[in-house]
Amino acid sequence: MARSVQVKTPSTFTEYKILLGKDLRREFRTKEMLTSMGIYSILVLVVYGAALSQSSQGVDVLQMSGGLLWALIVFTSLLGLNRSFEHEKENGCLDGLLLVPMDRSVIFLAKATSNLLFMLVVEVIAVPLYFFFFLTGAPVSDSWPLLVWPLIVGTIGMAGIGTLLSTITVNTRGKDVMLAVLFIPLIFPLLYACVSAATVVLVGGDWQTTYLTSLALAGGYDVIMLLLSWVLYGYVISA
Amino acid sequence: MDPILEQIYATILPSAPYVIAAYALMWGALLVYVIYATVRMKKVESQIAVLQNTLDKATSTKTNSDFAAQTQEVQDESESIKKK
Amino acid sequence: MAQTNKNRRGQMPSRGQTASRGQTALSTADKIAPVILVLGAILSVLGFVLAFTIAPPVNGARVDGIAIIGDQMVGNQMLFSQKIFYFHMPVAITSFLALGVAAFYEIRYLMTKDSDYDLKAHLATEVSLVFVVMVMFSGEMWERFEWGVWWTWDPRLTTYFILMLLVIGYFVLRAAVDDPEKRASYASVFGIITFIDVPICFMITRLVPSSVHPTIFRTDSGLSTEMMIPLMCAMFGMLFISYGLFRWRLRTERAQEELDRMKQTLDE
Amino acid sequence: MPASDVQTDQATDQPADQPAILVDHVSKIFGSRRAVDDLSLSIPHGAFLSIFGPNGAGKTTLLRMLATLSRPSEGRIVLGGIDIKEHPEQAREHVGLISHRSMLYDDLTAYENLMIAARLYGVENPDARVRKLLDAVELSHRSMDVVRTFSRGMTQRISIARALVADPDLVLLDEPYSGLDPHAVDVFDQIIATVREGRTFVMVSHDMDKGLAACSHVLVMARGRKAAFAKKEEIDFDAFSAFYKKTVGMGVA
Repeated sequence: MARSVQVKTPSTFTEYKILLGKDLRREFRTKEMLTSMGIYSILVLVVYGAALSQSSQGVDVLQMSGGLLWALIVFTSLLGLNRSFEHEKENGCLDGLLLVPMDRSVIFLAKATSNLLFMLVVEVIAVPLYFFFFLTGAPVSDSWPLLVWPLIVGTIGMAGIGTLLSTITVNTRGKDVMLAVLFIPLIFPLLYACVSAATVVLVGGDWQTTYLTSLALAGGYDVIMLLLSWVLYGYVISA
Repeated sequence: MDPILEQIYATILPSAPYVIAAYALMWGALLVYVIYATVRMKKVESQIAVLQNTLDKATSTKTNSDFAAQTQEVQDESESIKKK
Repeated sequence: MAQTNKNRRGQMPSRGQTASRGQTALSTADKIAPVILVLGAILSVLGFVLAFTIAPPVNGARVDGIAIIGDQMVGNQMLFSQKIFYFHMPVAITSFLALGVAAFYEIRYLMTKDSDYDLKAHLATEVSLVFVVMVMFSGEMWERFEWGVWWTWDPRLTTYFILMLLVIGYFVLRAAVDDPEKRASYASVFGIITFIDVPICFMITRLVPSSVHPTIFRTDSGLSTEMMIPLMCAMFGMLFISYGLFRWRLRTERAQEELDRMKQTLDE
Repeated sequence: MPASDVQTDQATDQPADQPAILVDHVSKIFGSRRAVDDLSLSIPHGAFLSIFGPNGAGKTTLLRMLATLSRPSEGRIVLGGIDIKEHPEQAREHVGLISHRSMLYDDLTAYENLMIAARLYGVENPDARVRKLLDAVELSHRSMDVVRTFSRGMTQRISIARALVADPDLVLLDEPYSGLDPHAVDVFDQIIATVREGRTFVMVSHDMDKGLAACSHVLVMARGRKAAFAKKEEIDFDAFSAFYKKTVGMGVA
């Protein structure tokens, strides 16, 4: 029987745009992820405040800033990643996506990009706030704007690995704890490199060599892990 | 003991407990795993025994064959739901 | 067991042992497994003994003088704690090898979806966890004496701590998923990622220049022959033990699976 | 109709006499449990198969395999000449699934939901197609409202529109009536009737009268196995309802 509808399978890039558009429109309408992550990061800063304000002047906050910043980013993104797949599972929308004749790794790419964007937006809010709260008096070296690069490279890695793991943990019991249990050990090397890059840029001195090696290592981690996630994603989502 | 000799051996005594502890813990971990493996094996063997005597009991009281008959019945029944 | 009905294929799954009246037909690998296990035990005990007898102590810090011991001129402290090395390295290599074997089975599972590979991967990871714990113990004791403090974020120790957390995460994940097919796929994917992540962690913790920890590549070159003998004994001993344990666990778990299948058919 | 001698070799002849659905000795094994056990089935084009059976009989598992959402552990499934193990994506172009879960995004409007599906399937000028579908399910007046505000019946109608967006040859229904009030059930049946022509349907349901009314073939499953399979005209209804109660009894034991 003649088909009343002509169908031309769209290119992968169009599928990617459609799925990304869906996530962004949905977030733009509900703003559920951004508000929860934004507020959560401010709460973490409050906890830092309690921790650091009591310390004597001897404690050099600047030295710890790289680490504290990344701790804030890791835990905030954990919260966001957990919720990223919740609404997909609500009405079985994931089955709906699986029914569409397309390469399923596109779902990974679209979801990783949307997570990345949300995490970057939250960082744009949280990092300046961190400077405002803790580094007003500190002798921050003038190379601090270079902090942007480790932030970007690190967030890309976390978004990629996080999306893959959240696809796994959304179907397990104890979802959010499970994501943290799997995510943090896996992301440790990236974290280690990014913290070192961030610290050395904030503290100053001859930061070039350390900064560049750490950034290169973090970049290498991203490439390997994102490729691996892209390849393995098909097995995870259709399990 | 001449002082130099003393220095040469200076590290041996204090480090002894750590070396002993290291090896003890290593062999201990292996031992725990071996015990775990035997416990699992014993569990399987006991289940085999339990299954064994249910099987022997079963063959004597023919519960198995009732099941076969029941499913056979279902098979012929599927023909009978059609119009005679 | 009576054939239940005509179109019900009663044939047991072909791979592995076909259980006939409780006596499993042993494949050759399972026959030699106990032999290898015993051989491994002997070798490691031999390595243990040799490590403390024929292996010369490693020279520690310089001493301000020379002393004659036996027929040798000795000018350094004798580092006794180095004796842990003879088991630390073999155990470390075995743990990583076991993880590699697990990763291989996981890839095989993803390609074939045959649950037997998933079982093998699960058990290989179990063996790997045992050896990672052993590495942590020995590494901890060695660091404790050498650095004088219970924990340092030293690259080697940190890498193995992360490896242990990842392997524990593997088992936590397996426990949290009920559907066998999902559990196998998720565990396999996580196992493969772990296997790739560990060398990266190994590299990054060393290459990232950090003032606190000098990046030491413990090459341990210059092992004299007397040192090599106990090391090799311990090495092969540990490898054989790990293989023997793996096969033993595999036989047990396969029998367990057969039992579950039998109980399943009996319930119907 | 003899169950097991389904000819399985002719794979490439033209779709005309090729069965819409060919299930050939399919099993689905979860660990030690055989959810679907050595099932063989052949459904011609345009048929409406109703699948009955107690809970846990493997009905939904079979349906998910037909929808290419899960892979059979053993055996082969061929949809309109396409083996779903070799070319799953090609098979998916011809399958639509309507289940009690709407597969719609609550926070997006009906129009947006359908547009996403239409563009993903690559439908030519999707806007026209979506508007036509919204008229067919009589919800064009609500197309700009968020699905969260819809009643269960209205959501189900949008779900039908979503499943039919790419004009599939095979439509699968998984307990579509659950949670619908009588009026919504009638509207649902009307819409299905309008799109019935030229398509093959498979419905899983507990509702025996509804299932029997619409179907052309009946399959009863118990414990993953085929308990009965017959064309509707051949069925003697009283014998069938007695048989159904018995298999439901046996299945649940």
